[in-house]
Amino acid sequence: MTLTAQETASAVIPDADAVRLSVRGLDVGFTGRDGRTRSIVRDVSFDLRAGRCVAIVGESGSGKSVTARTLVGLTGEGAVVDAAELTLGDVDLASATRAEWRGIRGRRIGFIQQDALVSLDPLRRVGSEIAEALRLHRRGRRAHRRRRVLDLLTSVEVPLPERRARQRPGELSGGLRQRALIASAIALDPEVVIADEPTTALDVTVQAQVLALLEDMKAHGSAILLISHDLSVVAHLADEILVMRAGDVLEHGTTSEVLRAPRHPYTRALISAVPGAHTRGRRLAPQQEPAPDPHRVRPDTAGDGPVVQARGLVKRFRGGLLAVDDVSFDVHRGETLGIVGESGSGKSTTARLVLALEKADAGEVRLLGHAWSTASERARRSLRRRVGVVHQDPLSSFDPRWSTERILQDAIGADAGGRSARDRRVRDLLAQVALPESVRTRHPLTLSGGQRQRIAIARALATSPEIIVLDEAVSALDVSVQAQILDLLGDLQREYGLSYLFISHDLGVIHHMSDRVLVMKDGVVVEQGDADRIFLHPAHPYTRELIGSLTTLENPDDNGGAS
Amino acid sequence: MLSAPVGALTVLWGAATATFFAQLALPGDRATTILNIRTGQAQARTPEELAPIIAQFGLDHPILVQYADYLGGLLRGDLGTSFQQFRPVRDIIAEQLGATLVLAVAGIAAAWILMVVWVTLTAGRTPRIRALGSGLDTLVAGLPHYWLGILLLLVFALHLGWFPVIGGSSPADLVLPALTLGIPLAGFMGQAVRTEFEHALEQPFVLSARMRGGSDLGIRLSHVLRHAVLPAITLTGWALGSAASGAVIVESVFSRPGIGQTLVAAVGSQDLPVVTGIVVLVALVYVIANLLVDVVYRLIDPRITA
Amino acid sequence: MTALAHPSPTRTAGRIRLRTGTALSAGVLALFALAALAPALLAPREPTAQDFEHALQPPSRLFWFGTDEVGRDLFSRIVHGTRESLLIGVGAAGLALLLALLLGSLAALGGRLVAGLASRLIDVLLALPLLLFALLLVAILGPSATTLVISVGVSSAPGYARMVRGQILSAKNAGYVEAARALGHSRARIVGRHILPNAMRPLVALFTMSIGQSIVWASGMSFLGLGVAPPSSEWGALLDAGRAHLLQAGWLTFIPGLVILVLALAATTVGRAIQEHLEKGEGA
Amino acid sequence: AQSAALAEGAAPASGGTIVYAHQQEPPCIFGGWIEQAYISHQVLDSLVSRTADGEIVPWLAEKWQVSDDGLGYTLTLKDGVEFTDGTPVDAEAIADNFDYWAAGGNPTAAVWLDGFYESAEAIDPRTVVIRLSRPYTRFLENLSQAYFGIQSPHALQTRTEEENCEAPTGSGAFIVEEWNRGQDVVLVRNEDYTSWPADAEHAGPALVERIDWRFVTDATTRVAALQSGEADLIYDVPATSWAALEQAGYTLEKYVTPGRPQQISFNTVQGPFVDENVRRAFILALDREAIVSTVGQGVIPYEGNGAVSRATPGYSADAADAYTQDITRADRLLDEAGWTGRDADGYRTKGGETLEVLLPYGAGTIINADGVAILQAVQEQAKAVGFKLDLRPLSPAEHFSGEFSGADTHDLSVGYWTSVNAGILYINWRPSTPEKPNLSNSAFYDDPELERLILEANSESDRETQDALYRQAQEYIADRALSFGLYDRLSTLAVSPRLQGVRQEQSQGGPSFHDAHFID
Ligand SMILES: Nc1ncnc2c1ncn2[C@@H]1O[C@H](COP(=O)(O)OP(=O)(O)OP(=O)(O)O)[C@@H](O)[C@H]1O
Ligand SMILES: Nc1ncnc2c1ncn2[C@@H]1O[C@H](COP(=O)(O)OP(=O)(O)OP(=O)(O)O)[C@@H](O)[C@H]1O
Ligand SMILES: [Mg+2]
Ligand SMILES: [Mg+2]
Repeated sequence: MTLTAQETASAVIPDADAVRLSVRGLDVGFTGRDGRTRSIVRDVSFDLRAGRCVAIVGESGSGKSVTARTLVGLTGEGAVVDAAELTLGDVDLASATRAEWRGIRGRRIGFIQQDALVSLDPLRRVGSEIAEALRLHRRGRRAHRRRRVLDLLTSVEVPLPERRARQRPGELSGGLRQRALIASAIALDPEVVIADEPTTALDVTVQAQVLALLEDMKAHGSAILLISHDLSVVAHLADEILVMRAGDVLEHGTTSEVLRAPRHPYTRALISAVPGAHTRGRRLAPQQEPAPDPHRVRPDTAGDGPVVQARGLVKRFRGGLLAVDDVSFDVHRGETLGIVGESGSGKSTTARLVLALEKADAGEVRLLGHAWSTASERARRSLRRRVGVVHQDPLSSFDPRWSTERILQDAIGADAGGRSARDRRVRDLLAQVALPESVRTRHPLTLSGGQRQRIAIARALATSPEIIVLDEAVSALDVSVQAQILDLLGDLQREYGLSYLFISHDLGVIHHMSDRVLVMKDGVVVEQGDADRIFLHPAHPYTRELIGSLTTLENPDDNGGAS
Repeated sequence: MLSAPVGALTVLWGAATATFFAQLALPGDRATTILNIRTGQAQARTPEELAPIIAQFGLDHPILVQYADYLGGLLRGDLGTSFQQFRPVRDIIAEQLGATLVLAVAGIAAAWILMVVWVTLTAGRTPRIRALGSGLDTLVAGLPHYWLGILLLLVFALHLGWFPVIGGSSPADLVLPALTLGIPLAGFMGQAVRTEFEHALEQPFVLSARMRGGSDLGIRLSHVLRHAVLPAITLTGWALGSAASGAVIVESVFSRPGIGQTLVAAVGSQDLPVVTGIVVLVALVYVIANLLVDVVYRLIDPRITA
Repeated sequence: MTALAHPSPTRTAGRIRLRTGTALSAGVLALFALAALAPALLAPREPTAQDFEHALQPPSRLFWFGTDEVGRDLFSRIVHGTRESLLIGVGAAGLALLLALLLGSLAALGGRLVAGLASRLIDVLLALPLLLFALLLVAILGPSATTLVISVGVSSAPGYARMVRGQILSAKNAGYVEAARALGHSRARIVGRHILPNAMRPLVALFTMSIGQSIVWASGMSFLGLGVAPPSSEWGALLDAGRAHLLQAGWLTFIPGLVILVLALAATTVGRAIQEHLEKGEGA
Repeated sequence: AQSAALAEGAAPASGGTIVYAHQQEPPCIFGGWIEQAYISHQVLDSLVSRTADGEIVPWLAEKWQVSDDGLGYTLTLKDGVEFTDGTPVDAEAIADNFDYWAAGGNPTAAVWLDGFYESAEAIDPRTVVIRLSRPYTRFLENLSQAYFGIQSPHALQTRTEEENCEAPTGSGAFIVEEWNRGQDVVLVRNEDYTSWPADAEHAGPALVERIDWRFVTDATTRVAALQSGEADLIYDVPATSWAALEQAGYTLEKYVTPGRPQQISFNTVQGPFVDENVRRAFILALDREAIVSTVGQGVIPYEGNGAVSRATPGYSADAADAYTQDITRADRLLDEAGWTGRDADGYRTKGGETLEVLLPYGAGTIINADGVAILQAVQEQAKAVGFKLDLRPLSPAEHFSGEFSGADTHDLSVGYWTSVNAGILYINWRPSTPEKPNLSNSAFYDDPELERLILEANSESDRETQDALYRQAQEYIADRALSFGLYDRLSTLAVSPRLQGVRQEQSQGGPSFHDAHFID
């Protein structure tokens, strides 16, 4: 982090380790429509100290964000908050008035929200979003504010800050947006910074940069509360870790204690569920036996040859953007081909070309030995059921009018026999992706991102395909569920010889799943080969950079240099 | 879709042509109507009586020739001469369209003010207030213009004497007509904007603005409103484009001049050049209004392109 | 322990209120339906029966809504006018939507030429003043309920058509359409099961809203002397007929206006409820 | 002659602007429609003026002489009168105007001249001779209508049609200053006015400086404008507001227009009304007086006479009283005519055909809201004896197209025609012949006997005999049940007490502002 002289001066920590924010016995509940209060978070206690970082980890829905929002008085409508102590320096937050809260938010506590990509007003310029905190707290005149905005953007390492400040969030990449959001949260040098999932949905390279940024802030005396469901992310930054599940703090200790010697079985499961090089060929979840799929027969492996054969694929979009440039690969029966690459590198486009949902400008795809990309849609239709797909954005891939059940039934189609057979099949599919029966009648819109993704997987499995194209199929899942799904996919592959085209930006997942890996950058395949070869001995400089920025759990001691 | 000048021209040509030929379907003979209007009688006429009128306006030419003449005139910017007023149609429209546009703009402004205040105050509040807010939207959207206008007139002009009953062209005279036009429009816009407003209120960037220390009202006005107004802009374009039809009753109640009245009279008297001319100009207003809407759209939401 | 009291407005009250609002609206609609089907059940008198002795009576216990200049009972007239008014409202709204569907679907789903022509046609129709259409139609067909239905319906169609086109276009590009294609479903099945039903969804609320609007429009036509022929007691015509007596017998104008408002409000409320239900529940 | 009418006593205050709220806006100021007559009366002088008691007095014509055969009218013009464009109002100008009207310059004037007028000739600058082809005793009365307003021939010839339409040049008390279409016509005083009519109350130019002749279509708005003081007087006072305004101190003026009243005529050549008894039965079914007095609230006069109104010289009360409600007789007549069956709704039938008759009417053009109420009451009463009367409102386009005026398009037609005397009978009842069609004969009743009566009356120089002949014609029409009256057409004004001296001009009832002035 490049700092101006003035900031460097203020960054000399006056009293390191001083408690900035203190939480004791925090309980949060929500009063529902029925008037009953549901407890969400119970008995959370921690201290945020200057120059220190406390991390909260835990699965989705465990109450991490609720806890964080409570610290700025924005728990939500109908919230009931109870705490033995809730103080920010000398201020008792429990009795703060609306106006006092407004004075605290942004100025004393900076908050980086979970949904980073949509947390900046898409219609306003990035510069004015960042300046808003200054304006609200009456810091300086317009010209001064503008200068300050540029300083801030520079400090969060946004290149070309002048230009970025004039752009709107939509014109910025995810990583830049995340950094702009951080800039707006720290505009007033808050003594406490809360970062809720600051790296989810970011490429590994960008993720590493954001973590470095937080590290720098910590080094300059901010007290940081970091929230993540990803242990490998917090491993580098946190001094203390709270592990939460379903609103309870299961474990609370220093980072090395928690990671090295987890006391609670849940923590242990969490650690072991993180996929990576060391998990290859292993089941991630400790539990159950592989579930055989009774609706499937093992395809005869006779007539072996690549199930997918892509040759010289080129796709150019309007405006001349070359999204896919001369991509060729084969996927063999029973094999997983992983595709990695930063956002926009052409992974999804490649997948869509393979699926013939997009017409290639050049090149050809053959599928299961048949002409595919050159055939008519009518001819393709009969083959389509043998190819499954999990779309990157599952929500929009569901008809919003349809319930989960109807979506699955529609996919199962007529070939599953009568009504009761279809019902049974739906239930089995839901069980396979570890979804409760109750989601059957729900609409995807009302489900969580992870649940939606699992329904998308269930739908892809519904036609008993031989090939499945999975585009970021597990990105919205927290590690424990992700582990189950990855295990399921592995089981099916071993049992029935399925082939996967597996797209992910998560190198750990790719390494865990893939037999072979394709590395893409700007539409071009920069490297292609055996997974271990690529990960252990990357040949191309880009691949090396990619793998270099990978944060793993294996070296938890190597956390930021502040302390 | 109308951004291309070709599209705009097609629309103008289409409107002119449709209007020209649709009028052929009007009952009776045009010359007879012209003569009857001049006498205030309604009866059939003898050929001798009609001859001068037919000769005067060339009504005996084949219809396609008349159409070609009309289009030719249109290309030269000549909208023809009124059969009844003997004046160039351009003058007639220039006079009346201005009055209608002033009223429409004032009405739209009133609608915006009312709508913004009402939606900002009531959207996304407690269920009771929300129900009140959207209930009132629906209610006023269904107010017949005549009904509302006469009510305002009786209360505010006759009984309270705050405004004139029969106004001229001063700004105060515009208040009641503008409200009559604006209140139902505000209800319409409110219905559409409210949904968007409540949707936008739930977006993460709103929470993020709160986390910077923004006040509720400040956030509603500076962040949320902008996300919610697009449908109202569309409606504004529509209201501007349909001012000729929409304002006619208001103009009648408050005895203001206007293009709607002129159109009604011209259709009644089969004054073909006036009718067609009005339609062409109204279509032009519509086209321009749409272009403006597109521009404003892009100003408000720069993500929208072409 | 300190307690942080967050403002927690209970939703319960509002929910119930909202439901009572919907129920009330549904009740009102049912009453209107009854009036349309069996007016004699509700109306105490014949709608055209004159009673010169009781001309221009204000609302009273005997004449709930008062009487007009020839002593006809306004309440009975309103009840008997329900059928025609609803016919105009529902008919015009239905016609508008039907035309809009046709034009909109052609413009969104048709081939290059058809779609282009349909889109242009929509634009031209939109640019034509509604009033002109109404005036011409009445001049050609003569004033009647049918004329009103056609003129109001056709003139509001292009606006809706544009909406339908937009809806279909966005549904066409939706992810679920692609997902259905990936499942190997046929084009007809995709259009029928996904594109059209999804594009139609917002039209329910639109339909109910335009019922009220159509009646209001029809009353405007009566104002211009283009309404239905007497002695019909279509509400718009009643509203207009009352005008002559506004200063001395205001009820003749204000009560029909209120009735129109109540119908518009009830229809819209019920329409919204249906819409919400569709949005949540299984699509019909 | 005019000096006699000069106001004695203090001269009334001079100046100010009268705001007059009128109902309808005409396309041009001068023309053949009554709305045009109202306003052109302020701007154009006529040759003669008609007083309240029906006397014809000098205006632009100082005196006149009728030849013994009744065919030559020698008019002597006032000296030194000029049009506002400076050209003299001389005999040549008058002759030019006659030719202009007859050629269609004013179609209504042309109808009045039709069949009588032969030529106009200037003898010397102040003397013009009008020659008729047959005697027309009340010829000069007709000339008092504003359709016969005298315009500057110079202006007619040299200015564009548009200019003559917007601001005709006459010699009248006011000049058109400005026409804000859709809103008002501003009239400004003619400071050099010298040609006031003999019945004017004062000599000299008009007393007020300006008239703001506003067009306020909505009756409620008009009344509200008067009550709020924004208008000084309003035209066409709704019957329901009459009593309230009178009580509040406004002066209410009512002029019953002579000529054809608001009447219904039967189609005597097609449909059920070919049968005279069916026509009679229809009239007998109605209690017209009760209907009109209920709807008209005592303001609108009932008129039983279908030919001319009570304000017309030579009016026949007998013709008016020819029919009073007699349902028994109506039923009997219908039974006799063979309409004995009844259909499901109770309407009479004959040979399976329902007794259904169509009455189209110009909604908002000739039939106002009160008129529609009256027609609906007629409909209801006709139903009682078994007539299914269909009312068909006509949009202005339909109405003026004349499409519903043919014999095969309707059974009944309703309408009025203002006039100053019973000469209207000739226009309405002259038989239609192939050579000389009369499309104004709405009963299609071509009867040479009736024509003879009317023509004889028109030419009769003795008033008594003439009136008797006119009465005979009316009774002839009533006897044959060709047409029956409903109510008299009114021109009404409500005037603020501040404003005095507004007269209703006595040929058509419009306001005359020459003598109008404000009092403090
Ligand atoms: N405003 C609210 N009203 C009612 N319940 C809420 C509200 N906000 C959150 N919850 C519930 O509180 C629980 C915890 O939610 P929270 O957002 O804190 O989870 P999380 O640990 O941040 O999960 P994730 O990793 O998915 O972000 C969830 O069950 C959620 O449904
Ligand atoms: N329909 C389209 N029209 C125009 N450009 C497109 C379209 N689809 C994708 N692109 C562009 O093509 C490039 C590759 O997109 P693609 O979706 O394949 O990337 P990706 O590798 O899947 O990225 P991510 O990890 O963000 O999903 C991007 O720059 C994208 O903006
Ligand atoms: Mg969270
Ligand atoms: Mg992608």
